[in-house]
Amino acid sequence: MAVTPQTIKAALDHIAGDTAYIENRLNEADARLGDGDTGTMLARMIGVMTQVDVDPAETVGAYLGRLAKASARSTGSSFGTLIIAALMAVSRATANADRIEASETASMFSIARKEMTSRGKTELGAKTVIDSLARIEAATDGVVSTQEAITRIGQAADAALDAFRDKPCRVGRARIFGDVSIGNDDPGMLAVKLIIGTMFDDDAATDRAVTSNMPR
Amino acid sequence: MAVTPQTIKAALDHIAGDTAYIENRLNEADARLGDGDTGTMLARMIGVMTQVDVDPAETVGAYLGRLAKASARSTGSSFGTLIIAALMAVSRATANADRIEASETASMFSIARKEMTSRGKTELGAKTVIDSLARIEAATDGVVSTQEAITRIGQAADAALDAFRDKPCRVGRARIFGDVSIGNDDPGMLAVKLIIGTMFDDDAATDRAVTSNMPR
Amino acid sequence: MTKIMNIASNYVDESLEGLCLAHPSLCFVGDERRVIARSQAKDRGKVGIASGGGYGHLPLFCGYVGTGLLDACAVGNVFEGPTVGSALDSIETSDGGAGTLCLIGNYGGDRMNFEMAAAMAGDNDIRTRTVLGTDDVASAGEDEADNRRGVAGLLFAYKCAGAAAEAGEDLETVTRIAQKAVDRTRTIGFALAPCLPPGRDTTAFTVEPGTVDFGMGIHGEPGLWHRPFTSADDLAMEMIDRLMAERVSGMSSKVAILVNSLGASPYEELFILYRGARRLLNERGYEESLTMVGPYVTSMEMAGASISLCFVDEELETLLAAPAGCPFWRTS
Amino acid sequence: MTKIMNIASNYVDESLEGLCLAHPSLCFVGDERRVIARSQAKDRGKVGIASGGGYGHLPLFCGYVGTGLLDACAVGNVFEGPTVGSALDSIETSDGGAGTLCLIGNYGGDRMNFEMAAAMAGDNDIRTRTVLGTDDVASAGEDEADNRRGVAGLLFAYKCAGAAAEAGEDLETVTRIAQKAVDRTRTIGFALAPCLPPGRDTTAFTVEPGTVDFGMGIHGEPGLWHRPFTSADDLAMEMIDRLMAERVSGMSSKVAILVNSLGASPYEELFILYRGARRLLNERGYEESLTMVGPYVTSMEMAGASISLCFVDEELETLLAAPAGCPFWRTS
Ligand SMILES: Nc1ncnc2c1ncn2[C@@H]1O[C@H](COP(=O)(O)OP(=O)(O)O)[C@@H](O)[C@H]1O
Ligand SMILES: Nc1ncnc2c1ncn2[C@@H]1O[C@H](COP(=O)(O)OP(=O)(O)O)[C@@H](O)[C@H]1O
Ligand SMILES: [Mg+2]
Ligand SMILES: [Mg+2]
Ligand SMILES: [Mg+2]
Ligand SMILES: [Mg+2]
Repeated sequence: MAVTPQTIKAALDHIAGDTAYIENRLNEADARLGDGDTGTMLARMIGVMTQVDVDPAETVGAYLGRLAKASARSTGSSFGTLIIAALMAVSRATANADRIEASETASMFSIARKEMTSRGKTELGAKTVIDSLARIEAATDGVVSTQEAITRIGQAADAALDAFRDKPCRVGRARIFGDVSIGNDDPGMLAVKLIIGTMFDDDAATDRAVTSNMPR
Repeated sequence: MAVTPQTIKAALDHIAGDTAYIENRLNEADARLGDGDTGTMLARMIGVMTQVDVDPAETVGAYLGRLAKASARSTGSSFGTLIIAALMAVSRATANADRIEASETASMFSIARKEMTSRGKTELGAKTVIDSLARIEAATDGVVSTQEAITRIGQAADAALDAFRDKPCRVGRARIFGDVSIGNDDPGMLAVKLIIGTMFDDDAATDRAVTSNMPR
Repeated sequence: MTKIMNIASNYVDESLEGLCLAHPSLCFVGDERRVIARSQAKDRGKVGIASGGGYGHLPLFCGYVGTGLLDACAVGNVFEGPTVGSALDSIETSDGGAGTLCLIGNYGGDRMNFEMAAAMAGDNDIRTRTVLGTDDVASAGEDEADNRRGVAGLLFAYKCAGAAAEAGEDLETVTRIAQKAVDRTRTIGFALAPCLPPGRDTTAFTVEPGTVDFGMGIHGEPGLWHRPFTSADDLAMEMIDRLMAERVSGMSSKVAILVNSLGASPYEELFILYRGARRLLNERGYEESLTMVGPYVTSMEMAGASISLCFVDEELETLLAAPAGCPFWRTS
Repeated sequence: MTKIMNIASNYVDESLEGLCLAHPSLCFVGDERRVIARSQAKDRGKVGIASGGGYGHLPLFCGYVGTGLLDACAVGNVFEGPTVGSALDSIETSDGGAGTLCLIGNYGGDRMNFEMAAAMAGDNDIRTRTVLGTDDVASAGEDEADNRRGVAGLLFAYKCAGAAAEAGEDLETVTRIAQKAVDRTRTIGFALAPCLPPGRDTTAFTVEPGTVDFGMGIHGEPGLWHRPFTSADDLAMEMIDRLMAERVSGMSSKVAILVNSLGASPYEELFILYRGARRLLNERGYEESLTMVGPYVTSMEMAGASISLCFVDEELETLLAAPAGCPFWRTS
C-alpha cells in the first residue's frame, strides 16, 4: 500500500477524531516555552484540511497543493507556516505522481525538512520540528514497505524527542530560556510525534494513555 | 462625668484600637449595598482624628471644630461628609462650652441629625445613619447621668438596626435595590452602633464575638 | 489583581504626580495638591467648568481637564468624593470672572462637598451653578431619574458644556446646555470581574467567574441581575433595549454613542459589543453622530463595559463636534 | 476573565468589523477581510508602509493605520501571524508606486509570511524592503539582538517611518529610518496576570497572584524571573537599569518613553510606574522628548506593563513629533 490522496485523506480524518487530546497536549507544551497555541492552531489546520475533498482524478501533488492553500488561509503562525511551506514543496515534487511509494518516504521528508530549514532559517540541532524530520528522514532511508516506513517514522519521532528533551531550545520563543526548555519537549517536535505517529497508528489510544501519565 | 475634649480624645483612642475589626465589618456591610468602603473611610478618619491633640485650654466646640477640619481634609465620601458636617454643627453649638452635660445629650444628637438631614437631603425612615441618630435622640431625652446616657445610646443604636434591618434602603447607592437591602444592615447605621457603642464600652469584645457570629 | 503601586496611602498622590509629569498641559493647584487644572493661563471672561470625583476612574474625572472641556477638577481618594477644600479650590481656579459651572456625578459626597464649596465660593463673590450627572438607568427608575448615579455619560455633558464655555456662552447658557446633555443621556453597564481598591485585601465586590453583573455601578454598587454570560450580542440587545425604553423629550433619530471599557475588558471586545449595538441602532432607524469606543470611564481593573447614548439635537451635535483636547481624548 | 464575545471563531472578524464601523478612517481590503487600510485614497508616489501581526494587541497592529503611520495592516488570528495572502494584500494596498516597507514584529510566522508575500509582490513589480521590530531586551542577549521579539517599541518605528514616508522620502530612506528607530529602541515588560485566548478553557500561561513575571512576552512567552511583587518603584528601577544596560550607537541624552499597559493594568498605575521611571531618567541626566502613557500595545486582558525607550537623535525626534493620526493616537 502506497500513499495516495485517498490514504492521506483517511489519515487526516483519523487524526481529526483525536484533536481535542492533541490540542491540549501541544498547547500545554507550548505554554511552557512559547505562547501556548501550537495545539489550537494545529487542530484548526487539521479541521480545515479535512474539509478538502479528494478528487479521484488528481495527483498527490495536486491534492497536497490544495491542502496547503486551504491551510494557508487558516493561519500565519510559525509552525503553521512551516507546515504549509513544506506541503507546498512536497506538492511541487509530486505534481505528476499518482502515489508516493514507501521507498520515496525519506526523500519526501528531506524535501519538507529542507524547505522548513530555509524558511525558518534554522539549523539542525536547535530543537525544533526540523530535528524530528531529520531523524525520520535518516530512519526511513532505504525502507521498501509502507508498514516498515510507518514503524520507523514512529520510532524516529520518539527518538528525536528523547534525544532533545534535555537540550535547550535554540530558536523561536524559547531561545534564551535554556533552563526553562531543558526537560521540556519542543511543541513542534511533539506535534510530529502526535500527528505523524497517530496518523497511521490505530494504537494511538495506548500511546495516549502512556504519555498522559508522563511526569509533567 | 461629663463629656470634655479629654474624654472625647480618650474615646477616640479607645476605638482606634479596634479599627481593623470595625473596618472589615463595615466594608462588608457596604459591599452588599454600596461600594464597600464605609469601613476603610471611617478607619482613616478615626486615625486622622486621633492625631489631633487636645489643647487643655480649649472649649469642646473648639476641639470638635479642629476634629472636623482635620477630617475634612481626609475624605469626601458621603458618610464622611455627613459626619464632618455634623461635627461642625455641634462644634458651633458648643463654641463656648467647656463640657457637655449628660442632660444635653439628646440636644447634641438632635443638632447632628438635623445637619445630616439637610446636607444629605434625606428624610427619616430611609434607613440611614439619620434613623439611628433619631432613635438615640429620643432615647436620651431626659437622661441625667452619663452612665445612663451611654447605656441608652447603645440600646437605641441596636434598636435602630433591629427596626430597619428588614426594611428596604430608600437613599444612596442601595436605593432601588429594595430586595438586596432587606435583611442587610445599613453600613452607616451599623457604624453608629460600632463606633458610638464601642467608644464608651469596655465590653466591646463581647459584643464583637456576638456580632461576628451573626448569620451573613 | 496585583496593583502596580508603592504604598496604598500614596496611590492617588503618586499617580497624579505621574499624570502631571506625563502631561504638561495639566498642573496641580491648591495646597492639598488634589486639584488638577489646565497649565495654560485662564481666559478671563470665559465661564469656568469645574468637576471633581473619586479617583480610580481615569480618564474620568481629572483626565478631562483641557481645552473645550474642564478647567479644573478636584480629586478625592479612591472611590471617595473630593474634600470640600479641594472642591473649593477647583471652583476658584476655574472661575474667570464669568461664573463657574460645577459639573459632577450624582454621588452623595461629591454633591455635598461641592454644595458647601459653592456656598463658600459665593462668599468670595464667585457665581456658581451645579449640574449633576444622572445617566445610569440601572440606579433608579424613570420616576426617580434625578436620583440616578452619574457614570460614563457625564462625558457628553463635559464636552457640550466645555464647548459652549469655550465659545463664550454665559453661565446660564452653559448650565442649560450641561443640563440638556444630562437629560438626554442614558448609560447602562455590566461587570465581569471586580477591582481591588488599593490597600484592601479583598475586592470591593465579587462577580462569579463566567457570570455578568448587569447594571452594576462603577464602584461596584450592586446591579440589576446576575446570570451566566451568554454572548456579546445578547448583552448589546438588553443594553440598547433598556437605554431606549425611556422617552427623551425632543428625542431625535441621532445619537452619540460611547462604548466604554470599565478597565480590563480589551478594545477587541468593546468593538464586538459595539458592532452588536450599532446593528440594533441602525435597525431601529438611528444614525450615529459621534462614536467613541475605548476606556473613557473606568474602575481600575474592573472588567466589563458600559454603553452610553446621548440623544442629540442640533445644538448638542454641534457642541460635541467642536474642537477639544485633553490627554485622553481629542476631537477636531 | 469572561470575554465579551459571541463565538470564539468570529472573535477577530467581528471585532475588526466593529473597529471599521467605529472608525470610518479605516476600511477592509482583500477577500480574506483581514487587511485594514486607510479609507482615503492613497497618495501616488508616497512610499507605502505595510504591517501585520496577530490579533489581540489593539491598538497594535492594525489600529495604527492612519496618516503619518501605516498604510495597511494584515491581521492574523489571535496571537498568530497574518496569512501570506493577507500579507500580500497589505503590501499591494500600501504601495503607491514608490515601493513599500514591510515593518513588522520579529515573530517567525509574521516574518516568513511577509517574506513570501514580498517575493510574490516582487513578481508584480512592487519593490519592498523589510524591517523587523526587535526591541524586547528580555527575549535574547545583546549578542543576539537581531533575534529579539518585537513588542511595544515597534510603535516608534511606525511613527518615524510613517512620518518620513508622509514627507515624501524614498524607500531607502524610509527603510533606513525605520531600522534606526528599531536599533535605538529597547523594551522590557512584566506580567501580573494572564489573558485568555478566545475559545480556550484555560489561560495561555499562569502568573501566581501577587507575583511578577518579569520579561514576559506579549503572548505570554516565559520571562526572565518571577518573584513576589514588591513595589512599582522597584520595578521601574530594574526596568530602567536593563533598558540602559546596553549602549546604543550615537546614544543621546534624549529619550522618547512609552509606559504601556498590557491590558488590565489601569492608567492610575501606569502613572505611578511612569513617575518612578521618570525620576530615574532625570537623575541619570536624560531628557524626555516624547512621553506616552497608556494602553498602546496590549494582550487583551493581560495585566502588567512595559516600558520602551527610544534613544532619539535629532532626525528621529523631529519625525516623532510630526503630525500623525490614527484612531488610537494623535500627534500634532
Ligand atoms: N524558525 C523556526 N524554525 C524551525 N522550527 C520552528 C521555527 N519557529 C517555530 N518552529 C517550530 O514551531 C513550533 C512552535 O509552533 P507554534 O506554537 O504553532 O508557533 P508560534 O511560535 O507562532 O506560536 C516550535 O516548537 C518549533 O518546533
Ligand atoms: N444622602 C444621605 N443621607 C443620609 N445618610 C446617607 C446619605 N448618603 C449616605 N448616607 C449614609 O452613609 C452610608 C454610606 O457611607 P459610605 O460608604 O462611607 O459612603 P459612600 O456612599 O460615599 O461610599 C450609608 O449607609 C448611609 O447611612
Ligand atoms: Mg506557539
Ligand atoms: Mg460606600
Ligand atoms: Mg464610596
Ligand atoms: Mg503563536
